[in-house]
Amino acid sequence: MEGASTSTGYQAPVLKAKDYKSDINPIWCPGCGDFGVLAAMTKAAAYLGLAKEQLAMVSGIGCSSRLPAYINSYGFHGIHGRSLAIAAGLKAARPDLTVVVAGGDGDGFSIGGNHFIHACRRNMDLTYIVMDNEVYGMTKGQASPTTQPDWRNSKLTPRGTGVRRFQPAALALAAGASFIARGFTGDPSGLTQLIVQAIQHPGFSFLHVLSPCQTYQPEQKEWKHLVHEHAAEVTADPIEAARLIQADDGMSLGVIYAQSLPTWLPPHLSQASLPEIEAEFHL
Amino acid sequence: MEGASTSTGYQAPVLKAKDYKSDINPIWCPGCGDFGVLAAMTKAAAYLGLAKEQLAMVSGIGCSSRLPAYINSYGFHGIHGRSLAIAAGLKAARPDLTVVVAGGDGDGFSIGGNHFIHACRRNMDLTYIVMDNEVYGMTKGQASPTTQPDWRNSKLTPRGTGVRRFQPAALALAAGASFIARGFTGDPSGLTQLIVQAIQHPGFSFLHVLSPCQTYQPEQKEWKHLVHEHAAEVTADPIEAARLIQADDGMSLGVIYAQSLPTWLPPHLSQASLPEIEAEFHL
Amino acid sequence: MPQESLTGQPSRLSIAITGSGGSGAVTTGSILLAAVARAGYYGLMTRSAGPQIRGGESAAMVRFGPGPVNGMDDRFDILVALDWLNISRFYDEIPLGAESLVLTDPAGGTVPAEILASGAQVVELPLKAMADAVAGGRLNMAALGAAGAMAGLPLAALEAAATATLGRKSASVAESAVACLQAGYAAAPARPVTAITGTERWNMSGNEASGLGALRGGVRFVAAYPITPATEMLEWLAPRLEKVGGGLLQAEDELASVNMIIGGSFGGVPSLTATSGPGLSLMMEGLGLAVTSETPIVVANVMRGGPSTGIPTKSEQSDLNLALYGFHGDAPHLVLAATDIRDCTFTTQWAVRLVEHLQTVAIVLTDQALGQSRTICDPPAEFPDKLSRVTAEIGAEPYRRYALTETGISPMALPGQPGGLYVADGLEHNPRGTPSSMAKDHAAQLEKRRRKLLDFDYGPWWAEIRGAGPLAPLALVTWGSATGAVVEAAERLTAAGHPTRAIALRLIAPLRHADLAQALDGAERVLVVEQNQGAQLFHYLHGEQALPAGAHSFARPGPLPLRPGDIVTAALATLDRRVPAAVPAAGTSPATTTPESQGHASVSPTADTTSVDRPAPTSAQEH
Amino acid sequence: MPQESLTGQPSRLSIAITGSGGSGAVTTGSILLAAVARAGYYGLMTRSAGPQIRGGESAAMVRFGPGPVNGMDDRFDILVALDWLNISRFYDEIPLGAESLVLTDPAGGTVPAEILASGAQVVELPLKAMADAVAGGRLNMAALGAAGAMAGLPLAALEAAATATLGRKSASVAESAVACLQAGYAAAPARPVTAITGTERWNMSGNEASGLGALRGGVRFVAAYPITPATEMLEWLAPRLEKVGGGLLQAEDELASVNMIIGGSFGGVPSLTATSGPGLSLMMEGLGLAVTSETPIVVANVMRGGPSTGIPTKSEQSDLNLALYGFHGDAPHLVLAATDIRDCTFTTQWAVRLVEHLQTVAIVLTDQALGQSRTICDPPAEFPDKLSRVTAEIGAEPYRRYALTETGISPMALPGQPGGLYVADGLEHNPRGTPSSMAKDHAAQLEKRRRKLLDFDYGPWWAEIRGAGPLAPLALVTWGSATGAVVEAAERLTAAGHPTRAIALRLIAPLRHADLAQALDGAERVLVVEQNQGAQLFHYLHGEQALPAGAHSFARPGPLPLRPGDIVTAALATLDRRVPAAVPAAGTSPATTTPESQGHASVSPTADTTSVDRPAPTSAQEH
Ligand SMILES: Cc1ncc(C[n+]2csc(CCOP(=O)(O)OP(=O)(O)O)c2C)c(N)n1
Ligand SMILES: Cc1ncc(C[n+]2csc(CCOP(=O)(O)OP(=O)(O)O)c2C)c(N)n1
Ligand code: SF4
Ligand code: SF4
Ligand SMILES: [Mg+2]
Ligand SMILES: [Mg+2]
Repeated sequence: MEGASTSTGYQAPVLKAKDYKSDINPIWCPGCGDFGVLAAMTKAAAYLGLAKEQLAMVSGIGCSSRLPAYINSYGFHGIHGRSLAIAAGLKAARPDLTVVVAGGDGDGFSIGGNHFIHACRRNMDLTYIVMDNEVYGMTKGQASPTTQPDWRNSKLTPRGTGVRRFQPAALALAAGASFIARGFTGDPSGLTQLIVQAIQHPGFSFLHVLSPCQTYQPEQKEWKHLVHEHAAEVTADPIEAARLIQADDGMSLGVIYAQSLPTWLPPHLSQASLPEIEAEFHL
Repeated sequence: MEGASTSTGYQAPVLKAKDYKSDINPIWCPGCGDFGVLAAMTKAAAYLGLAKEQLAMVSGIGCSSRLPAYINSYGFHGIHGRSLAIAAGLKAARPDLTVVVAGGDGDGFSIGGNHFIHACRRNMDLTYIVMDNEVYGMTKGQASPTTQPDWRNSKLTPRGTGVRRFQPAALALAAGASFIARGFTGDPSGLTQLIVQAIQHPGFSFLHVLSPCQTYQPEQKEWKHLVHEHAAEVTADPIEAARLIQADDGMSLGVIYAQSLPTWLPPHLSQASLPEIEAEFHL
Repeated sequence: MPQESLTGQPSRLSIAITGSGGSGAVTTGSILLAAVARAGYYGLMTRSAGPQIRGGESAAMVRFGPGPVNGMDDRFDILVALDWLNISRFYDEIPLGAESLVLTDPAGGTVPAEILASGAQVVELPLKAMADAVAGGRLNMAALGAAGAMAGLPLAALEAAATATLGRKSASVAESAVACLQAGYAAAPARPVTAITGTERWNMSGNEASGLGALRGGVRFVAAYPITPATEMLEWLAPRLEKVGGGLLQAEDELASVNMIIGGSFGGVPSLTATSGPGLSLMMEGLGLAVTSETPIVVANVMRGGPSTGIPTKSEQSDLNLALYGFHGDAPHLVLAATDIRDCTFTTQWAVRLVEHLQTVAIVLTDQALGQSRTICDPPAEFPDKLSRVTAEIGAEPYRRYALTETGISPMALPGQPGGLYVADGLEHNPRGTPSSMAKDHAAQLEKRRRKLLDFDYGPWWAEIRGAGPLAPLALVTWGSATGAVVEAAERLTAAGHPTRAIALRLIAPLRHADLAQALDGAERVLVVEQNQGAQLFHYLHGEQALPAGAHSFARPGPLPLRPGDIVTAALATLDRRVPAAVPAAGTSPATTTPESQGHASVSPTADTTSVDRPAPTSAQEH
Repeated sequence: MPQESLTGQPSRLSIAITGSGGSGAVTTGSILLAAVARAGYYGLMTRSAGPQIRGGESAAMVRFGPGPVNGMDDRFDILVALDWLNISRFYDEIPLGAESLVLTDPAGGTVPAEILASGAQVVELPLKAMADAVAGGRLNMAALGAAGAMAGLPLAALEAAATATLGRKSASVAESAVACLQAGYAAAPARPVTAITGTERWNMSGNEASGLGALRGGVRFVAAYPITPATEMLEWLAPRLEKVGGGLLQAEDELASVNMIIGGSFGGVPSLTATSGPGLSLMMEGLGLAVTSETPIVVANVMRGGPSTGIPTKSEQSDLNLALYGFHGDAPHLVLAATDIRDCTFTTQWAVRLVEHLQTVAIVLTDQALGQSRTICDPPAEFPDKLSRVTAEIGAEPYRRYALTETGISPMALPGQPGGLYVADGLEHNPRGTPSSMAKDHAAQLEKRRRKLLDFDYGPWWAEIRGAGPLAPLALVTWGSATGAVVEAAERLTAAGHPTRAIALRLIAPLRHADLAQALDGAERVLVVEQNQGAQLFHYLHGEQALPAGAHSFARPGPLPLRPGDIVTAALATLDRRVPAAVPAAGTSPATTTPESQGHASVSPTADTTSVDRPAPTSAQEH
């Protein structure tokens, strides 16, 4: 799959997609959507010509959060729900790095929900890829915040959750994200392009990826028939974006919203010496 | 102030507003907006004729979160950011109680942000009153998620946060709240009415209260000149509500959105005996 | 097959079944366990799995015998290798000896050198051919039939177990399985079948047993967030809580779940959550609130390998420190540990009753080795006392939620009760509940919260004491899933002429000083046994000054289980050693300076240490 | 006023200033502290405040003398009562004796009975009238003038201090203040002024001192969430980090802040966060990730009253258990404690250097009594060693992030470094960093993470040792803010004919066994002193088997400070007592069964206990 990077029509990169693939075997189930994100990420890195040592992949815990180990770059496989916090600290300390954050719907919208909305608001220059399979894969199939309310396949919620799902794009917009897009692992070249755009966007880019779980959500094999192009142009108007997202079925693919907003970084103002600072204590 | 409950024109309650006021002296600074919420809450309770022992006030930590101690009912003054979780558990266990949750912008939107969005989504029958003073009062004046990005009065963020503020109503809507309103402590009878409506609404009611901090945000004395009636009718359409909220200046008072949506409660299905359940283990 | 070739205790047999993804090792083990139950035996099945979500290699280990089985043996009598793929991930978990038998199909490849190195005898059978001869036949069922014969199980028990388990899928699957079973059974070198008349027994996992204990204790509200290996407890509870008029709320995270159950309990409904290490870490602030506001709650913590995400699918006893000490401020509370799978029911039930009565927090420790293992056991014991919440009677006096009573237990009003209005608080408070920052209120409430736990009479349940009676000169002290191996070690030591008693603490905090001192009375040597690196119980007991000078520690981290033979070796080393001087040796903490990394038996208080049966790893293999 | 009427050590004087909201007690105290500095003295100012955000009652306590002052005295020589409102909230914090002087204006009401009960002499002055006579005059400045005279301070020092402090507001405010000062000074019974030539000294709070230590250690990234009493450290750091090319990120919560600094440190920038108990509880999962992924970070934990929200504005040393043990899994790390305000700089700097070198977590404990107090002290010491991060040199061999080295320290590659690519992980891993669930990888990495901390040579900084030298038969062991009072108690005991040494641990974990054994060598009695209920250090040291049998504990919770006299009393009781038998008494934990709630001096290991100077509260007053 990596070899296909040239066939996507991008300019020939110095490094090939396969150079961004590590030698560690994914633990994913055969057919897991996350393989598609891995492939698209390596192609996007190749397209962008990222130096491997300037790329840092940060994640939480979950099947999807295993991604960094499979990419030939620096990485941090953190704890459940905290990937965005690790990434924010890394970017604040090392603005020179390209920091890409990856994880699942449970990691990002359930336990990590607070960091998600605050990352949107803070608008640091991070790319956040959520592989949404509407389930907790790694803990063997419980409902996540994006699971259908009437999904009865988990013993933990035997009659379904009875709770409406989050619309991640709506939440991201309301929280202040400056780039919102949706991709699908069944559309590899579209996904690659979206990752490229998300990384290129200055500020917080939220890329919602529909990534089917073969094992606990086998019905998601139908997604390939349900997805469709996002009908509207990319908008920079939050009012218009809110309308589009609220009206959307959650299966439209493409960039929905992109706006240029101030990004946050610590100032690294000056280089005073410590004795200068210590002088304030002198009597 | 409590004696004024009859002058608001409501029907005469069995208990008067002052009966809902405890004998504990608030620690609040003179002139703190939170006094207004205390008064309005007691009036609303009186208007609704709530039995004191059927009312439970739950809060986190902050100046505003001190509210439960000043109300003559059951209450839980919990820990910072977790009031909605305590309240959800209480309501799940005791659906017969009227559970009102109170706290500040830091408690609710910063450390408590995840519980806020999930409470909106879960839509349990809770009333959530956030006393927003755009600052951490109790810890002596740091920026909260609703503080203006250029507010320089905290040593922690000496050049301002540089981060856009949350629009709490937008977040609540995107997260799935079924009732969204905004009140102002400078408008006591309006605030009382909003609390009444919020409690009456079946499902999660989010009441965003502009509650000035005399000490760390003295400029908020100007709010009385800036607030205005919410121009539109209450809408039940999330698309319309999203448009209204995105276009709003955040100072409009009234009910913005109210919709009837399924509320979550554990089922309390049946009354099987334990031996029936234990039978499954028999060989 | 001659019976004499089976080693260890002839009355018990250990069988391991390994295979790569899809080979059906765990199903085979489950059917084997059901079969030994039908044959009248007691049994235990533990599991080991790789990190893959689906299709990874896995192993099922079954041990059975005529009496209760609460731990694995030193070695396996029979290894059933469904294939040899990924065996390198498992062979350290499946110790074999020269007396062991290895059942394999030569068509599946040659026996790996690591296995042959044990000296085990290889039994070759054409399992694949047998399965292929049956329509829809599978190799694992032929292997099970052969293993059953080699283990001396009646064919009928195997057939019935397979039919009951697989018949749920379809009748034809069950029929093919039975045909394969029969073929394997007929072809294998058989051990004579022993007839046993079993008494009433149950088949349950530790997580199920804990769930039942919660229900028996009266828990009717659970809020939780999934985490391995605690999830099955929650999955068992969710539908059953509904059946008894309660409910489960799936929370957004552990910060929510612990605070949700605080809310539920404040409302008067006994409440519990279940989690594992990372979740427990996140709950500590909430648990402090429950302690301070005196809101009763139970946390069932099913331990896994730590620290951090560690080894989430495997077992370790390394969350004891966190459970004992992981609070900011002085926060007395209860820590309990179940001593075996069956005891998960009793200990959890007891914990619920205790917190309800004492208005505090209990952390109940089990682990993956208990939670995800299944036992064939006697029906679990019931906690006999009627301990319950002391509720307020409202009289003429104004109600004081945190009144300073004789017992330290302040009667609790429940929302809905007129006259009992109060605000629960995590701020320090006076007896009425009003926040106070005065030293005298702080002292009085701190003392009350400590005293109510110390003064309570916990009865005889604080520990399980087994073995050679009070005069045994050697005492083994342990807790949790290590108990089975420790009890077995004590039996072997006693049989070998070293009378040994085994003490497994069920109530770890508050420590029952007098009870423990009595249980240790006359013991000349004490060895504290546990499955972690830091010798956490050993240090805790020393911190409480509850161990005699010269007590020893045998602590080894997971995920490999502690085996009775390891403990016997460590205990014999302890007996060999002279009682050391009473002053710490220069510069070293006894329990932290042993050169071995896989285990250490350290002498206290000198730095004199003994290496256990494994060599120190000099480098670690990558994969 | 006759000098002889001043008690205690004549070379040091203690002054308390109390008042209700708006009376300016804390400003008065700050100016007094600045004045003693100008007069050449060393000094210390602690503060106490009620729960109100603004306008609550408050007290400032100042002690000064010709040498360093690190703790408060048993009693105050002078109480300056700006008014008597809410004095009931304070009088237990302001012990007075018959030799004490109480300065008050009779126009402000009569002296309360609690104050008179001490037998203190009352000095009445028309302070209000003096202030009213000056345009814009304020009572607190007249009182300060009078108190300055009574304390023997030069008027010029008071004037200069007031002008420097208040002149920032406006020149006229300063002028009125000086006029009031002069009036008060002239009217009061004066103590002779002693001339002192001060050396170079600094004026700093503990929180500022910790902040400076962070900067000196090299910290350039801080992420944090505000919490009392740690906020001022962050507020001091925020603008100053920017000045030295770093930055501070205000996080949404503590879960974020700890993980943010893990990210920053992974990026190669030394990183720190500051918090207090509730925040530390929330950080524990993240700290476990830092330990396991070997990412260096420092947490400055400024303790307050616990458990739960407890008493957030006041001091206590009760987070030690959490700092030592609050991790799931086995997670070796560093715990340090600053011994006084000035030492906050050194200890924090040392902690940063240690974690950078050892790739681990350090929790640095201070408390409200250090953090929010100000000192006039010598310039803080610098940590002299050049410890820094061991970074990877990439060669021909593939880089292995978690290589098993001799020291246990694996050279760390930094993002941006070609050839050093790796993925940091909280899952157990092999040397390369690939997740592994195998026992041998787990054992090897656990051992490496333990060994690197145990084998390191920490040098002479592990403790401060003071007092009567190695042959003193009595040793007091303590930590943190209790150190000042303990050192003073040792001096008094030695002066009274009981040679006593004081040992204050700066590095609490890993415990330096050999160093401590040497420091305790020859001590016949050991008393462990700390400000918490649970005797946390005492139990830890016993758990580490680092205390001789018969060590004693003096542990009392906050918020009242431990005073030298309390410690002397407890130590004398210890000396009186015979060494007890070596077996725990039946049924009781020595440190947890004392009848006193305000304090207990317990004998180990019998349950023989001594009551300290305060009676047990039988009921608590409501307010
Ligand atoms: C604090 C904590 N709580 C719970 C867990 C257990 N856990 C691991 S992964 C996971 C959910 C993963 O779901 P998602 O993020 O959607 O990833 P997926 O596996 O579906 O890709 C959970 C609950 C944990 N590791 N840590
Ligand atoms: C875990 C934790 N972190 C931090 C704090 C400190 N703290 C107490 S109140 C507060 C902020 C309060 O702000 P807000 O909720 O807006 O309430 P306000 O005081 O403004 O009414 C903070 C940060 C705490 N108590 N617990
Ligand atoms: S369980 Fe689902 S999400 Fe996880 S690896 Fe398998 S298919 Fe992928
Ligand atoms: S600090 Fe502000 S929010 Fe707090 S009590 Fe004072 S005025 Fe109210
Ligand atoms: Mg998922
Ligand atoms: Mg606020």
